[in-house]
Amino acid sequence: MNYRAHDLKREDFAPLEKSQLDEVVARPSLSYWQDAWRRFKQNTRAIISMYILIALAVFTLGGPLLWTVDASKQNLNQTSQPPGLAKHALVVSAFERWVLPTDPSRPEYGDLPPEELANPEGLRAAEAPNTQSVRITWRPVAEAGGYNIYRHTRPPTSLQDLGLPLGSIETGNVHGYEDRLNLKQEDYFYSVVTTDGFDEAETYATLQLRPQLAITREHALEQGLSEDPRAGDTVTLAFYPLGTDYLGRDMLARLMEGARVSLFIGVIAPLAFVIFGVAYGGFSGYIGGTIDNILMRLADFVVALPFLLFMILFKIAFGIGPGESGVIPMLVALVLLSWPATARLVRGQVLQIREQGYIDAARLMGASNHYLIARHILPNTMGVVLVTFTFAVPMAIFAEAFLSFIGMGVAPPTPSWGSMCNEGVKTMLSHPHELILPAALISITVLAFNLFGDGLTEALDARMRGRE
Amino acid sequence: MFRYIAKRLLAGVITIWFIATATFFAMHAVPGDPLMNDRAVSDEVRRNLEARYGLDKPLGEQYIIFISNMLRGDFGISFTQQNRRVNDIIREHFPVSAILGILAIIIAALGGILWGALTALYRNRLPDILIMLLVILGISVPGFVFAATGQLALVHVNAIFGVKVLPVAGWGTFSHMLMPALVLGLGTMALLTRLMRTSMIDVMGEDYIRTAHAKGLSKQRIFLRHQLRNAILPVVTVLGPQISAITTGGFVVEYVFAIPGLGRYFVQAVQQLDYTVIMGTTVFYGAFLVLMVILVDILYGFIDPRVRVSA
Amino acid sequence: MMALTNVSKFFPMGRGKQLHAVDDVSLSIGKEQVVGLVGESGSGKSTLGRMIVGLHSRDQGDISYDGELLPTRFRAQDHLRYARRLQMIFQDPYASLNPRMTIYDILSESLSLQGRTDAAAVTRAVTEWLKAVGLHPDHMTRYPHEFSGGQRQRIGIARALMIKPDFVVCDEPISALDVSVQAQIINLLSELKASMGLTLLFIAHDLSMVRYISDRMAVMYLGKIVEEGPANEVFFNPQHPYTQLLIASNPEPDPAAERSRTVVPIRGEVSSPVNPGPGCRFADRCPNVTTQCALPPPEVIVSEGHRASCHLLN
Amino acid sequence: MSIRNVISFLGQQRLWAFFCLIIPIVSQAAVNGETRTITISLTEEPPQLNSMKATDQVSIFVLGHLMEGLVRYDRRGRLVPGVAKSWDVQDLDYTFQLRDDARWSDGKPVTAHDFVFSWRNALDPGTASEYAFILYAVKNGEAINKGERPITDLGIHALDDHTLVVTLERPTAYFLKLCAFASYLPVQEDMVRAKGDRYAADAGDFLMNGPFKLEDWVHGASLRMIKNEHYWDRDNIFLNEINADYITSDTRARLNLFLDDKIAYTSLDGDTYKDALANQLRIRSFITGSVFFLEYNHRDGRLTSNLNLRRAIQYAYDADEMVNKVLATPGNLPGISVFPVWLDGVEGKFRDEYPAPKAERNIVRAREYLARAKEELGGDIPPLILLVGDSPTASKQAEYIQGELLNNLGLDIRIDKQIFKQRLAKMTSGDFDIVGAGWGPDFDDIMTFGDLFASWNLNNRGRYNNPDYDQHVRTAMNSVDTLTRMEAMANAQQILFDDAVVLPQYEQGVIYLLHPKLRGVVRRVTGVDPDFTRARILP
Repeated sequence: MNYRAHDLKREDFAPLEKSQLDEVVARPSLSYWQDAWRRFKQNTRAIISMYILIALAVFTLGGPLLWTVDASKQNLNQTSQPPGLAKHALVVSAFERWVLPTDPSRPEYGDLPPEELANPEGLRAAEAPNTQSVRITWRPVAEAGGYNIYRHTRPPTSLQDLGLPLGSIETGNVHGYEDRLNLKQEDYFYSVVTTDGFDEAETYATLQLRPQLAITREHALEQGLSEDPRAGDTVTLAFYPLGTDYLGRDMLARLMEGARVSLFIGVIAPLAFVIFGVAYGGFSGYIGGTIDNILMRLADFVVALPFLLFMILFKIAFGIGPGESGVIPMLVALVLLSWPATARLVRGQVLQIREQGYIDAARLMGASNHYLIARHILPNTMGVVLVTFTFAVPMAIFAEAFLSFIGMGVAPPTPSWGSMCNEGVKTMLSHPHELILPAALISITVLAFNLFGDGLTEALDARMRGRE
Repeated sequence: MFRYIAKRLLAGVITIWFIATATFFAMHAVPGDPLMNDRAVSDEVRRNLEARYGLDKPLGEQYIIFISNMLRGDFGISFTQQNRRVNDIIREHFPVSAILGILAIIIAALGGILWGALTALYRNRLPDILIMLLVILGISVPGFVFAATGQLALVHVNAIFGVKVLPVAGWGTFSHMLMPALVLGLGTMALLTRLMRTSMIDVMGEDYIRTAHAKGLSKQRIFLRHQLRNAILPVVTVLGPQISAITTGGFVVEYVFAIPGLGRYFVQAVQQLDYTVIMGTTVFYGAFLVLMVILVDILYGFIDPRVRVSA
Repeated sequence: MMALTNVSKFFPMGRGKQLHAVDDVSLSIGKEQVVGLVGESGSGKSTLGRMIVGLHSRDQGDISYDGELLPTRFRAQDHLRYARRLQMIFQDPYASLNPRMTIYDILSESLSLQGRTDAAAVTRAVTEWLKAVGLHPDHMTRYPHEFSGGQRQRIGIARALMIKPDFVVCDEPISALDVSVQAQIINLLSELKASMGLTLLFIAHDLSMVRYISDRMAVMYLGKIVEEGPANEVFFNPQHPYTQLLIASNPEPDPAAERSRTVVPIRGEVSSPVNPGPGCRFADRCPNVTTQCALPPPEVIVSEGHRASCHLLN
Repeated sequence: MSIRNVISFLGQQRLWAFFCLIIPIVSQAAVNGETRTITISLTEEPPQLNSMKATDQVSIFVLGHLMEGLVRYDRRGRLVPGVAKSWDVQDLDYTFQLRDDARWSDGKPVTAHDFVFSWRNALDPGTASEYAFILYAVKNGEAINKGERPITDLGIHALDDHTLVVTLERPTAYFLKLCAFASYLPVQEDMVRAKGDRYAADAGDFLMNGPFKLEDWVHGASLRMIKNEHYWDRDNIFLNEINADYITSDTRARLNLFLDDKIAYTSLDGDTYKDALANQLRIRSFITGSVFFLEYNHRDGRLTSNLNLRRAIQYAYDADEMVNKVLATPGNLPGISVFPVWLDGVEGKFRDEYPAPKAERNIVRAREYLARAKEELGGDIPPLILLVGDSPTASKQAEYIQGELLNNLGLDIRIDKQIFKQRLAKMTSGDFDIVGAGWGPDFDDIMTFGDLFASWNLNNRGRYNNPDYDQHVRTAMNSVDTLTRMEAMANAQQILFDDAVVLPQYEQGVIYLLHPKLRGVVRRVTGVDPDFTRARILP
């Protein structure tokens, strides 16, 4: 690579002809949104969260078309069922109260002190036990004044551990008891303790039973489980993939309906207050001067209101009429209290954009205020507004859940994820699915919106940086 | 600076007036009658009750009386506890909420800054991933679920150890406060961790950090004097609103842990339509929050020298 | 053609204070003339420029164009009416193009606002103008962020000139650009000026560039024009102490000359334009200050068409 | 809140003490046999410890431990002498002899004047006591409370410090039982005058004459009651101290406290009893005495004023299913009558002597009634409004009823869930079709339920008006003969069923946990419940 100086001539330094080839467009031109979308697509978490959100929308809107079970239909035969497959049940005839066996030859009350009373003997089931009714009987105890009946889910270990006090019989000559309390197909240990009418003897007799899952003819017919159910038949009970709640309502259907309420509030409320905030902040920022000052002071006032206290207060003040779900009052309260943040943000944006050269340029061309706002100012605030919106959604969902949790939310029978959590948290140990399912849905939704918002911020923000 | 504070305080006073007015009218718009009770009373008794609470006067007059009493720092007598003044109720219950809130904020701020700094230092390595997983939980799980599970956890822990590690509910000693404060601060801690992480990463990319490395400053010194100090700024800005969220958002925790705080009292008062307590509590909380925001702004001025110049 | 008489612009600063951005300025610009307006940042030259095209209202004085008095405060329809006479090229090529619009949108906006909606004609005009400012017609579908600063300024020029105005205010059109690009833009402007018969008010703080393009030159200091005259005369024979210092601090292109040059720095900082006194505004920084300077400085005609305001010249 | 207040509470020692107690102190165990101390929890802060004004369960519970009236109940539920050691009855005049050794907690004797002052004051309309009506049994009580007569006209006089004469308005068979009620407690005049509005607002602001005295009251947090050394029967009081250290209405929190050996007693609900079982705890059950029912709006023009519609609902509803499947906690009894099972009759229990008529669920019959109702009302029945309170249980029941009536009768029910005061306002103004209501007994006599649907009773919020029913109530009210009274009430019970005035849902039962070492805790349907006054701790 040896160049010799004398080889170079003056002509060598003449500029080349301008080549048209230089100006060939190397890559397709991308609009602001296209470019943001390109960046967004590179963010795996954001994309996953977007798919989750789409899935949620499908679950909420499309789900009820596929799963047509009525969310408010109660089935007291199957309350608080955990998720699982359909169960089979025995058909039994309609319930009739059992006339308790009584031994008229014995006196109603005896004279023995409780510590001398004997144990009931011959404790047995009077009929095959099923979940409609369990009937137990025993031989009456001499000189007894009554019996206390207990039920446990495991063998009792002592007099202190007999289980649920089902009831008392206050005469000594009645020697049977009928239990219908929330029976499930599981092992029960019935204990009977003799009393003198007030105090208990110091021993007890125990009987182990497992009631057969059963449904009455009437219910089977009513639920359409069988054309002509007869006592002794076996039918397949209604299927609840995600289990049921405390009134035997289908969890899946309720979660879908709850999603409609939670997401409605979660999406519509932010939409409403973001739109209002954009209009308010945009107007205020564009007008400027004293009006801007007054409007922003008003926004400051609203910001200073303690949010949750006022949510509760508004919620009560608006009131919920009979049969109303209370979604609208909550929505209104949310909008009333939440708009200032967006308004302030948009105002700041507008103030900034208002000073940009392209606004002046358009004005010089004779653009009117309307034109400037619609064509230049609002489109340039959209990115920020969109990000605000995605972060406002989880906030609104939380607010709804929180209010429903303290019992100030939607009115029954309308379900929302928050109110379902409120009901579920009480039975969190015995029926965890009633809490876990709605809580998980809240968490997933909130998380998805958060990650989506993060992705959006980065995508839009990176774009802004590229400009400088 | 003094001028600035005075101006902010004046704006604060107007804001409090606005809160008081909004509360007054929102509350009187509530359907229902605070004087009703399970057992019906005679008309004469009812008239006397109305007179005692000034409900027999026109609304405008009630408002003027309320505002003038408020200026004298008097919120009247509770409707449900007829021999207690609202001032006494606030005085007795607010410190509880405040201590709980302060403790929660301290836990949240310390935890958030520490975790956030850690995640930034170990960016994309195991500690970062683990902490961020917890943060995601903290952000997306509703507080009431934390409260319920937190208490349950204590019962089990106490049962396993056979000794009372921490009390499961109640109020009175520091050990009573730890669990509720932790539960209360968890959401905020997650938020602050995330913020701190972003802020730390931003700062680490700044030229002055590179300069400091080039100057040969020790890592610890750079971390403490340059990174941490500058990264904390955005965290401090959100602290103000977070204090408000925590002190007013504590009532679920107060309810679950049987803590005699003002938040729980407020919810009860709303259910009982206890006008005077609702008014007093809202105005008091409003004033407290306004003051907090002003304080944080001033604090911010001390931390960030740039703000001081422009103010 | 453009005549400014005793024009002032005050910005309220609260508590009765006023910022005298432009204070009692008179200036006239002849047809197809290029007048350069120089001064430090904050001297009010941009404000003056914006007042002329109607982006700022004026508080005192008159501005007339072709003998027609311009409105004190421009409304949208005034802009519409004067758009074909008064246009402006903006300083920041980054902020002056809407990032959400394509080049076509940006350029056609001027025409559509002026009522030209025939799509084919508009496209033709845009194509022509892109070529005229040295860009490729394919560029019209692109977005501003895909262009360099110089290219953007060309687009800005095209936008301003597309509707064939008579008078254009160039508000520091090159100060945000690289030095290598500056010359291209200046040349472009000169060419267009010549071909379209434009009248220009060229605002800049780069003295040599202004001398190069301008017929006349005006020097502003804190809202006042302190010296005004033919460009070369002001540059080579400055009368006002401020102009002298300004020119003395202008770097020499020749490195040797630059090294040997002794620069007397201007002392102190620009004093506040808020509620200034009646005296000479440059008094507190002037190396030749006298007690007289507390009085309003007289306007002295130095030579034909060259005037300066200073007690020393009296 | 003034600046001074802010400073003063910042200065409160308690506040700083919280910060100092970093080391967990050993807190009270639930029961302590050595110090004879028990710790319990309250569901809420007692709203009112002024006995003349107290209306709620918690206040009456606390007052029951702190105060004693003329008479009290023993553990078998019998009336025994309290401050009065004996009494004579002559027509409408009751003459009480007060014991000499009854003392206030400051050592001063409890005198007849303390009762005169208390009863007069409670009836004074200026006091605005909500429970004043319970003193209407005393002559001129009602007129005084309505402001028609001066309080000195009240039929109560102190003959001397220890002799009290009470004249009744009309024969009242259960007057002595009333004397055990909180509103009949004595108060010390000087103390009321001295404290004014703040009377009974804090531990030091009132005097007590019962087995315990209030030593310390931290509002919202705790109450400490210690044995009253001036109580006349102090030798039979075992406990030295009852600490109500926790105030929470959250059943789960209380269960957790119980499991943690922090409290000696707690009630359970359907959601928590399983945890108690899992922890091998002895669960007890108890009938609270309250009856819950759906009350119809009988006002003219209301759909529910139609008898056939009410009957249709009566036959479509199954109280058994409600108790077993919806409430699903042991202890509750299916509601059959407004008169609960525990009420005394002539010799045994009222319900044994006069069994309540019962409508077994019969959908066919229910639909027949509905068809008739539709005919009478002219076509389809528009949605009915079911007004309920905002408790979780209330919502659950309302949802159940809504589902049942829709399913069985095709009736559309709109649930109107309202907070307590709003529900009361709507009940009073008649803005409902059906309301979920309940009634707890004030005193241990059938009349506490009997006059509930009398046309003059302000608590008859459905405005049921039936002269026959009113006549039976009057008969029972004005008679002292038990048989006459019970017959009248049995007739009333039949009318309530025939007219389907209300739809009984359940008689409330509670299940609860009690510390195994604690004995002698009395549960009772009226008055102090649970009663720890004579509780003992096993070694």
